[in-house]
Amino acid sequence: MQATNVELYKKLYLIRRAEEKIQEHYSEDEMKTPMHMSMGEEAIVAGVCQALAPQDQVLGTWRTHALFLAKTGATDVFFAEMYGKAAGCARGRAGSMHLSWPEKGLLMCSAIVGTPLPVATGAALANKYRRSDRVVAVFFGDGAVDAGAFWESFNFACLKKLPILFVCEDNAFAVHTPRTDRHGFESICDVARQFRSNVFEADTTDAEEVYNLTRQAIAAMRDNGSPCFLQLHYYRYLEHVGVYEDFDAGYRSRDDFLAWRARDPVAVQRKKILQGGMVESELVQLEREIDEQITVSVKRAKSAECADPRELCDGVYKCGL
Amino acid sequence: MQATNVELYKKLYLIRRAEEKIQEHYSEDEMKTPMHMSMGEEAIVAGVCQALAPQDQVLGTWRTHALFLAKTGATDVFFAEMYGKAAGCARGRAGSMHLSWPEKGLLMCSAIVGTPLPVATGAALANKYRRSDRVVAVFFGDGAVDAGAFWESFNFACLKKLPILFVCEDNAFAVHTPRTDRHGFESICDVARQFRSNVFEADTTDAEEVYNLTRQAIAAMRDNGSPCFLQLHYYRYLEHVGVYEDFDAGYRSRDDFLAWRARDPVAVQRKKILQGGMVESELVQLEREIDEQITVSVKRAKSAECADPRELCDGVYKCGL
Amino acid sequence: MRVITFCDALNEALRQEMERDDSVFIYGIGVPDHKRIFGSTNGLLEKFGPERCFDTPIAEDTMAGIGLGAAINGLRPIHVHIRVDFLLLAMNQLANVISSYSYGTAGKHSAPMVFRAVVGRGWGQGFQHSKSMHAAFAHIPGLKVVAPTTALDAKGLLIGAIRDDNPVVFLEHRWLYWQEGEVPAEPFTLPIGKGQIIRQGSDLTIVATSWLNVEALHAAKILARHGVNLEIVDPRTLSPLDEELIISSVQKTGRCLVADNDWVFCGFGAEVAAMVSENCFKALKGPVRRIGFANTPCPTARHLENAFFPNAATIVRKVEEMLDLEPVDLSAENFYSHENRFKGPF
Amino acid sequence: MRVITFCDALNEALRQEMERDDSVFIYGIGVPDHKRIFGSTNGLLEKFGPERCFDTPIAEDTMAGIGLGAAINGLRPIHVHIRVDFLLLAMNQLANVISSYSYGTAGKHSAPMVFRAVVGRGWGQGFQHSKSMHAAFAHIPGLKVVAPTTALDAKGLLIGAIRDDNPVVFLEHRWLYWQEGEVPAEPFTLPIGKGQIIRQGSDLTIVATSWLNVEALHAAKILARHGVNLEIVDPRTLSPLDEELIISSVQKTGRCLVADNDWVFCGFGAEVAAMVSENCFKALKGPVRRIGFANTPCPTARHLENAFFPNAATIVRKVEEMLDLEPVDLSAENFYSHENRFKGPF
Ligand SMILES: Cc1ncc(C[n+]2csc(CCOP(=O)(O)OP(=O)(O)O)c2C)c(N)n1
Ligand SMILES: Cc1ncc(C[n+]2csc(CCOP(=O)(O)OP(=O)(O)O)c2C)c(N)n1
Ligand SMILES: [Mg+2]
Ligand SMILES: [Mg+2]
Repeated sequence: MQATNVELYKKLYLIRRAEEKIQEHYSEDEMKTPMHMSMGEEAIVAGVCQALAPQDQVLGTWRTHALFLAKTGATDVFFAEMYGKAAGCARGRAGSMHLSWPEKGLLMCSAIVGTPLPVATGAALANKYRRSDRVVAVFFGDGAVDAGAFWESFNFACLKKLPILFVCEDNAFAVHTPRTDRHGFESICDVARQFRSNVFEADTTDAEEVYNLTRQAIAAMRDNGSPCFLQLHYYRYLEHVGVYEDFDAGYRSRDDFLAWRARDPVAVQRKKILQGGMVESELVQLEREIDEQITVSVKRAKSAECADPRELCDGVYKCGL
Repeated sequence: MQATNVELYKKLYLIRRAEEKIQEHYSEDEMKTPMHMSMGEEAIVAGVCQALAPQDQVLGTWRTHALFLAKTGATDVFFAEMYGKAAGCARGRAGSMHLSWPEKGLLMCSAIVGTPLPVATGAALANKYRRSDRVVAVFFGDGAVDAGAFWESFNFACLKKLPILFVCEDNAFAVHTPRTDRHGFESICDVARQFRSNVFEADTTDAEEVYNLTRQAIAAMRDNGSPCFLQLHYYRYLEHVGVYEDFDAGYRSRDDFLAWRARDPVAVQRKKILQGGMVESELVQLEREIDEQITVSVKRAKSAECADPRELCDGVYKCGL
Repeated sequence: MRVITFCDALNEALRQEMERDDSVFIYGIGVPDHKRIFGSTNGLLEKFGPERCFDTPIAEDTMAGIGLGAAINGLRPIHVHIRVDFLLLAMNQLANVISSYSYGTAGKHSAPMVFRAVVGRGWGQGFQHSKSMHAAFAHIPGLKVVAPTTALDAKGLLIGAIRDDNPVVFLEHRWLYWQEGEVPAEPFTLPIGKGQIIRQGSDLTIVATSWLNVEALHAAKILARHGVNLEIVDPRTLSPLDEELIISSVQKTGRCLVADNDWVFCGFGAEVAAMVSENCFKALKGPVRRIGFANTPCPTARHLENAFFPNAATIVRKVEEMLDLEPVDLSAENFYSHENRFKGPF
Repeated sequence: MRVITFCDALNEALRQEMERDDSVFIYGIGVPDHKRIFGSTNGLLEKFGPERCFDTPIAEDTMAGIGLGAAINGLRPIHVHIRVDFLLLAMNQLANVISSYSYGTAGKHSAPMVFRAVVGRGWGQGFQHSKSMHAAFAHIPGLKVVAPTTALDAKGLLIGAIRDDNPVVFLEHRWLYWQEGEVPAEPFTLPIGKGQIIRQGSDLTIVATSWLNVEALHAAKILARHGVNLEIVDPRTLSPLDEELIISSVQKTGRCLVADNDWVFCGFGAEVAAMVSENCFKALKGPVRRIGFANTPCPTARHLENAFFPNAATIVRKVEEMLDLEPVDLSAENFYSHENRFKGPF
């Protein structure tokens, strides 16, 4: 497990540091794209993605950073897109909210609540149609559970026994509105259990736990053919959109944050791999390499070319008309 | 109970005979409106409506006949609308699918699957807002349970504790598609029970049972403030749309029909009130009066005036522009 | 050449494309049931099985998104809606997701999908089953919108739409299902984005959509007897629009009437009228006129429905007005009634 | 008179109407949170409590239908969408149910409702948060569509929309929130369906929507220095449209440019261009032209965004082309940038 734990840590550290870089540079006003930061949810994304095979496919929301980096690791492409440059995954068209890289298995991130769920369900349908054993994992917030698209998608996946993980990244808020002001039920897991599905819940910041749970979920799915629903709780560290804290806004308390922060996913995993036998100096070396990678990517992105404005209308349709 | 049972029977008989009249006259090609017949579901609609107070409000789907007649009893207006005449509830604009009569408590019938549910939920919200003790009952098929609008509406009603009955008229088919080809769960009641609601299920053609269940539901709702979900099973006697049988189509069997027909809601109730002490001749007299009412209404409708075609665009907006 | 109906042409297109390419599948409410979308999906379930021809829950927004996901993973979904009104439930996926999928990958990927949707007057269907709304789809960059009139076009354009790498909304007027025409038995495509002159004439250009081409042809026949020679352009594809064809026709005739099978205000007819007025400014001898549905939700009662929908008579009267002619006597004319084909709900 | 912002004018309209009429309530995602829809719902929760000012689950289609049910039962709901893109999820309720409610009761009942929706360029929002789509709403009989430009209009038209007995889609451009203007403190209404000439001129009529009125005024200022005198008509209500006002302006100037804050193809601009071309056929000295968004989903990167959205410079260049003028030097001009007001996401 130590090898896997190191891999998990690399993902966690990469995501965290990349976002810290965004925080560092955002006020320079060169990344002109709204940032929905992943800080706090790294264990979920890293854990699930680690449990997936490279050919497995993921889809997500506007909160894209962790997912993009966990699935692709490609910091150059990531920062180029943040800076709106031609080297970005969408040549600057997508920005932070719409990252995708289908070849690498990140099929789509969509910033309309609920919309990734049907698309993911369709991707799973195609995999089944093609007798592929690829798994699809779709990430969505507790807010998507409000939306009809969640119910319609989950119902269809259960009906057709599609190979898909519904991963609810539950931070108990949709923007500033608590789950309790939006849901007419106690537990989404209890509801999901009434569907023909495999249901899992975890309240952990330990990526290894998420990883194990996901493997268990995939095994159950391979076993009975039914899709999985995972409710994974976490705490969003920063404001809904933007790079700052917002505990003074009044809708949630800094104390809650501090309690979660005490079991920060990156710190938890760091401690674990040290306990697992990695020596500190080796770990620091690994971290420095990631730091360096990020620093170089930011630098490259800053000095990269923008797409030619004459490209503006290219790719609206494939093959011209 | 005999008095109530007689009232129930009057409703059942009126609905059944009115639809038989439609069957009789439809081929004359004067009622140029698609008919989604209620035959088979009379016990549900009569039972629920009988349990409601006159000021309570109902909404329904394209399968409007039973609901309109149970709530209003107004056969003149009913047939005038079927015949597209100015004396109809919507001056001929609505036809069979969109009957409504807000003053009588039939707020709307809407022929887009799922759409009556939010509207009903909003009506209940307004009743609560106004501290009215009016109850709303919304009727919908098992097909609406497929739709996001069901989940969103039910969730909201449970969240806000709205005074509303969700009445699922479950005939196990959406057009020709069985429920089992559409639902990824065994029992909608089991799912609904996970919401903050009162859940009831019945598989009966006995209007009295439906009536009692509805009273029980309303009492529970008044008690704990939570909305109710009722799954009421029935068998649709005729084709999805149109006035004929369709057992030769192959998607369901005549045997099933015959089993249900053996406990036909009208016959069941007729027997019951005879057992309850009404003498046959009195009952026949009552039936003849209803027959006469319907015959007169059809006659009136046939000879009634059409709306002036110059009215075509009136009422699109209130108060003109 | 062999003569078949519009409906059979659709059916043949589907069958041949599903034979040719196993990534093509078809789904939607009622697609495999015994009514088979008015017969247009006949035989598909039997031939291709329930994985490639299936029914769905009533959940249009999600089912559209499912098509996108399948398309991203290499399939070519055909999503069928027995009324376009139901496709409006998928407006979110269409406008917010599907239409921008290709653009959001900088054109590296695309979403080949077809949304078949039936439009048109049924039989007392009323305001919830009588919309067209093609302008709303055509307004959105990234979607294509096709509306064939003839059996030939139905087959060639449907195959074209299936092979197109972009999302295509494909609108089929219910009354056209019985139109007959010569159609090659082998598979062929017609280019999306190309219109057609379906009647040559010199006095006035009618740009008509969908069923209204049939009415326009009828109107042209009547007026021809009175010495008026109409040209009729069927754009066939509403987006991208074959502007050149329309412009060159109006350059020739100097007059233009747009007969659109939809509401007039902010409709597709407005686009054509604006485009023609802009590009044929000098050639126009009089203003471009528009006809379409009355400015109201569609009523149910037949006599009101008749006042709601335009037909050949509406076109004749409008043309007379535009050409400053005396109204011809239409009392002996037999205008089309679908009741010649069917009674009862559609 | 007192000068306040467009945002404060909206807020005042809401507060005064909710005070005046306890059937008015306001709801939608974020309505009562601390950001208060960019401040426009400030103070409402405190003053009117959580029953009249509340947040909702993320379920736009259902929440719109809930508004209809409440309206049927005598309330006057105001449903708020922080982006119009989210209102597209409610297209089904709008097009299939809400718009035909009154008609379906033969006009005996009606559904007084307001859908506030914010449009307009944010700050790298990209293709899922940058639509306008007012033509799609305006196309549907039974809906009214309003898009104020000034603070005065924001207040008068919002109160007018709330008191109107019909469903009204009320579009607010994000950049207008900071526009300041004289606004009476007491409640007042402006008539829905009436446009306004916001600048008198003689050489050319610009019909502009929403934010593009601000750009048009800027363009007019620039061109005035070069002897060109633009008239600017703000329709304010897109449906029903004040056709007479536009027509009489173009009758006077003989030229018309439509600057619409949306895509051009099948947009509201097409309606205006078609209507003007039809009604001012003789008066027009040249074809009506249209400008709007580029024909593509909206990109995120700033330099592409700049190419996507029209502004005063686009208008100046188009007017020059229409009047056959030499391009004026714009290098010293300072074009509006919202970054003068805010940095970071909107
Ligand atoms: C259909 C729709 N409505 C509203 C919004 C605005 N919005 C953006 S994110 C968000 C909250 C979503 O909460 P959740 O799904 O829990 O995700 P989180 O942001 O907490 O990760 C909302 C309402 C949207 N993007 N799409
Ligand atoms: C959104 C939508 N999609 C499709 C249809 C076509 N349609 C009409 S009735 C119906 C079946 C509904 O089944 P159910 O809700 O069980 O009602 P039932 O007819 O059995 O009473 C369908 C699919 C529709 N009216 N609306
Ligand atoms: Mg959340
Ligand atoms: Mg049913």
